[in-house]
Amino acid sequence: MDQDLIFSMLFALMLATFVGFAVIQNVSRLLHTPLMSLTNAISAIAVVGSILIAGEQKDTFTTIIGAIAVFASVTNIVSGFLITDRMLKMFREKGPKS
Amino acid sequence: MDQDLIFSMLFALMLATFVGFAVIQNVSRLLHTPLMSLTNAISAIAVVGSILIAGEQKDTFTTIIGAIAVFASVTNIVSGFLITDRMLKMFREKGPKS
Amino acid sequence: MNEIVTHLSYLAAAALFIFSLRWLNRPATARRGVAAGVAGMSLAIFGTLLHPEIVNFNWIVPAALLGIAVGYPLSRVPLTAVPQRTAISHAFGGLAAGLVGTAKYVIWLNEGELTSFRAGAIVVEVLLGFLTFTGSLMAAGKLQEIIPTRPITYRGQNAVNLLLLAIAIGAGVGLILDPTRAYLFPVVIALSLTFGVLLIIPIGGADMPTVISLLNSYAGLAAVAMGFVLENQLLIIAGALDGASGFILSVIMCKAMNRSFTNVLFGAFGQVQAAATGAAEERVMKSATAHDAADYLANATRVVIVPGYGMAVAQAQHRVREVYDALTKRGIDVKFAIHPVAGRMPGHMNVLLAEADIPYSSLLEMDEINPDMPQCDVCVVVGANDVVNPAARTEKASPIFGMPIIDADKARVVIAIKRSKNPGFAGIDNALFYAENTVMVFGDAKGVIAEIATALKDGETAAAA
Amino acid sequence: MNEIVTHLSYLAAAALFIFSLRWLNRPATARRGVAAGVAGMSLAIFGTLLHPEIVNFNWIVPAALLGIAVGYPLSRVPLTAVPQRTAISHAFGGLAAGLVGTAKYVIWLNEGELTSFRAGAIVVEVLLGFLTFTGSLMAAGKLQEIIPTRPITYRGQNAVNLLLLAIAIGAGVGLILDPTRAYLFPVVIALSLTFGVLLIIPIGGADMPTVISLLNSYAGLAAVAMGFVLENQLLIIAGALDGASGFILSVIMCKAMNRSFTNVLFGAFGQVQAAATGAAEERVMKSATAHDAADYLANATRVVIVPGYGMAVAQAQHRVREVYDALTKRGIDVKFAIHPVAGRMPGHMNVLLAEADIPYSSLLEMDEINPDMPQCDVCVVVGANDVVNPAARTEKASPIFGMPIIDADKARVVIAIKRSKNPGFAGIDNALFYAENTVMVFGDAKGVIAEIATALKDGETAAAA
Ligand SMILES: NC(=O)c1ccc[n+]([C@@H]2O[C@H](COP(=O)([O-])OP(=O)(O)OC[C@H]3O[C@@H](n4cnc5c(N)ncnc54)[C@H](OP(=O)(O)O)[C@@H]3O)[C@@H](O)[C@H]2O)c1
Ligand SMILES: NC(=O)c1ccc[n+]([C@@H]2O[C@H](COP(=O)([O-])OP(=O)(O)OC[C@H]3O[C@@H](n4cnc5c(N)ncnc54)[C@H](OP(=O)(O)O)[C@@H]3O)[C@@H](O)[C@H]2O)c1
Repeated sequence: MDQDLIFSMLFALMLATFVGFAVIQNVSRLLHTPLMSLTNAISAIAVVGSILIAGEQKDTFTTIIGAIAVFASVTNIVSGFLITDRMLKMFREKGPKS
Repeated sequence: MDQDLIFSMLFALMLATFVGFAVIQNVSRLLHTPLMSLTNAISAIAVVGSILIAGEQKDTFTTIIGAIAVFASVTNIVSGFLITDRMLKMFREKGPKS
Repeated sequence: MNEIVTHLSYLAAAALFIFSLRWLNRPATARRGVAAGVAGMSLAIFGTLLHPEIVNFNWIVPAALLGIAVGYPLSRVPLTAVPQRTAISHAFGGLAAGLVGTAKYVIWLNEGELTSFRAGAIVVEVLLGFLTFTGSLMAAGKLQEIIPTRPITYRGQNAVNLLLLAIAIGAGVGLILDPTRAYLFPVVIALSLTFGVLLIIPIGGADMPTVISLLNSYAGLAAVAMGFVLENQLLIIAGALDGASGFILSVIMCKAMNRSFTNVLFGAFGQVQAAATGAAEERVMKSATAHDAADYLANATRVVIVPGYGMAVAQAQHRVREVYDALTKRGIDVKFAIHPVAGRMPGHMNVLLAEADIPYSSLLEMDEINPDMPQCDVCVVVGANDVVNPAARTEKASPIFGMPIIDADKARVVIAIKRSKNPGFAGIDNALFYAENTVMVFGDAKGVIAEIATALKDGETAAAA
Repeated sequence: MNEIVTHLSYLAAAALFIFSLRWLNRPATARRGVAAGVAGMSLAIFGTLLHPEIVNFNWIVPAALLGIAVGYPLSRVPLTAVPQRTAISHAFGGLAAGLVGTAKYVIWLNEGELTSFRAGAIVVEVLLGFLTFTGSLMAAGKLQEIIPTRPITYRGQNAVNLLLLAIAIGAGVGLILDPTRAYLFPVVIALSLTFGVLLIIPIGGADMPTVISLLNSYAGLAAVAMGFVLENQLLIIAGALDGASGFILSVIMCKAMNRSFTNVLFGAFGQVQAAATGAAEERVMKSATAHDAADYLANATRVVIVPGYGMAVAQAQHRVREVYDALTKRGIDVKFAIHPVAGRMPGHMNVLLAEADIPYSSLLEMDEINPDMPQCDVCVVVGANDVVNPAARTEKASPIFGMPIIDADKARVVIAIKRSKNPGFAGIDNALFYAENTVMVFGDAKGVIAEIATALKDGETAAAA
């Protein structure tokens, strides 16, 4: 695998880290719990790799563990996004009632 | 030139744009003039391309215009960084004197 | 052609993930953030399904359906269980990463396509993945109190861990030097699985939230490593975002507890439990009834409520809301003091109170409210303990010394609601509960608060009488 | 091996550039930012010089030395000339981009290595590069007033521009379809050069700062395009940072003037000059001496100074500093009101006042100071005009209507210092100067302020007498 590609990935990593820090630091403290579950769902991006393995079906062993990986990632995607939304639904701007 | 490389460059562009907006928006208004001259110096990164052209010396024509490009970029690097620093030297934290 | 579509959807997905986190910066746009995240994930999956290597979906579809079937209920857990759920999903994330890494190794080994770079990336991915897997399971266990929350330590613990680490690294290097040394691979897997367990064992339950965030960033890094394995930038970006988030959150928590990472990871925090509680019995607590509490409140003009983990356990937030309404209806000014590490997750209290429909305009952060505490007539401590423990200010010896706290003790009267004399998460005694101006109302937060609420509503309080 | 070093230094350079801009967020860390920038640039050059393709340095070194020789003096220009300098260096940047693109085209053409992608990237680079080149030169000319600052318009102007644009695009597409159509390349170059000129001609001098920022981002985009041509991520990143910066600054300026991009670019702003000034003569201005001004000041308790372009022209900032010292010594509270577009660049006034060693703690932004203006006893307008023109609030007809201004007119007494009855940059009349509570002190700002300063110091003012 050629250098240019390796380094272009390193560039992506470097930039994404900057973006990550910049963006996360602006997240309101109010929303740190939803933040945890959202990043949780996003990190389930591992689904990409899982699907490839489970789809290539090179051999039974890898296919099976690929399928397990798909299962695990999809679980995170579903639960992660749903629970985040569930929590956020609760945050509504409104003045104290009296 | 292969797709992967093209797209890895698009990724870099996308990420760098996010970084750019995030970072620049945090620059104090106080320093907008230095900001202009600093980005100015940074955009002189064109020097990289210029050096390659002037150094490869494929033919006289390209070598000459490459040299001109080197001249132009170096001018920006030198003047850009120097004037920025000159301006920033003026900003000193201090309570009003009486 | 297909390839270009895939590339484009990955590009868009990455951008959407960034917007997703960006929009989370304030409640107004937060839900749009979720939408962006979902869109991004869908695009990523769509783009992946276009890959020509995929021969059929016979395995993918059922696995995915199963995932949905398990994922949905996991998203409906009570908010008190959110930390455990988070830990479990980190475990799943780590598992996926580890498995994909393993599969890739096997495949490339058979096809003889292993380069040192690939082997190296896979080793990192597998190490982080499986370590996160077992580590998160342990953390979940401690939070659910299936596993003893006490830090478990033994002589030479660090020596053992270091040795294992050395072996793991050795095996990894071996694989990088000669990727075909297949026998080394299981070693790496076994070691990382053990490692996850050993790293968590010596950490007290009180530090699990910090550990979870840390595992969060490990999961992210595993995704990054996977990105290098699959030469996929989307994975790298999403992983980096996740890693940054987990890291920042754990730093915030450490700051809020005035502890260092090393102290959290190797400090065996919370052992002192027994010892500390022993001292508790001597001094006396003034105990009172919910009705007395209602009287105090009815006669106050400025009330501050300090919610803590106990409110979460008791699910008392809705009752608290009733008290809030009753008091504001009487024209009494009510504010909530939110400590950054109250509860078991960052922002835990905010979510609970938001669930109870309390406007977040009346939730104040520690730093905002502390200056006003001396002007506060009645401070109600609802199942909070460590975050209002004055020892953090005074007692150099205390394990929580230096941790910024909410100055509940500065209020004219303090009403503390908890079930017993037991200590809080940090397992240490709390002088506040013995203070002159403190009255204890023992009982389950939900019940007590409910009583107070009714007392206030029926107006059968000293004030109204 | 070399290649890896090059890659690594590019990676580090990119990171350093980001830190460089990050540290610019506050004065305390700003100079570190410059250091990081310099380090990044050095690394980038170092990494480039390692390229094996470079046969010798016979051309590079002299060209670089010449660049240093020209660059140094350019960095010593008076601060009033900074806008022109910036414009000129944008011109250089654009030129470099255009030339590199041209060279690459020629080289690849001869070597038959032109792909459609490369051709496309080159076309974009060349278009943006040369357009920035001539455009910036024009802008510099207008700022230096070598070229008439008035917008020059003629019938069918847009039609002509659109036609040229169409041809340019056509030629570009032609090149992408068949990169070997060499005859089209000069057409692209010629058109982009002309374009730069035509785009600036109809824009009034008052809008040059905005245009400069816009050209700044064009220069950035040209660098990005070059990155795609050379397959170099560092160029892409640096260019994107530059592009973002230029874009954000121009948006800020447009907002501060309550104008849209299209209005700035095609609005032919500032034509009304003659017409507007005509009206000026009728009403009367109250004129006074520097000495009177000193009296007003000596008897004030709250003074606000509104600096404008005139202070920059007159280089009066050091004298202003003397007045500031004299007044504060008398225990009078002095603040500076900084309008976002006072002067000719964003932050122009801040730099000048910083040069005069005035603590930036006493520089307030428009929004901070306006609420306090009614409490201000004396407001000294030093060579400011448009930014204190009440027409922006009241006269729908006025070209600056809706532009947020500093409410100088709300002060008890206004002292306006300028040389004549001439209008400001926007070329429109200013009611403030005819107002009841305004006295004009005509003369060069430097001289007038100096007189005031001496009057205050010698204490020969009504107050002290
Ligand atoms: N939030 C985070 O992100 C985070 C991260 C890391 C660590 N921590 C740690 O977690 C702790 C949080 O402090 P905290 O004050 O919120 O909680 P705490 O210190 O754990 O105290 C909770 C209190 O609530 C009481 N309680 C439990 N169940 C109850 C119920 N059903 N009804 C009424 N009272 C009940 C308990 O007393 P009884 O048993 O007598 O009822 C206990 O004293 C701190 O030590 C913090 O360092 C938090
Ligand atoms: N700052 C930016 O980024 C930016 C960007 C775009 C546009 N602009 C435009 O620039 C203008 C800035 O407004 P401004 O109020 O700062 O400046 P201005 O409106 O241009 O007014 C400057 C005034 O200073 C006076 N003056 C010039 N030389 C002087 C000297 N030597 N001594 C004393 N007075 C002198 C002039 O009157 P006399 O000739 O009678 O002396 C003139 O009325 C606005 O129209 C703004 O829209 C600024």
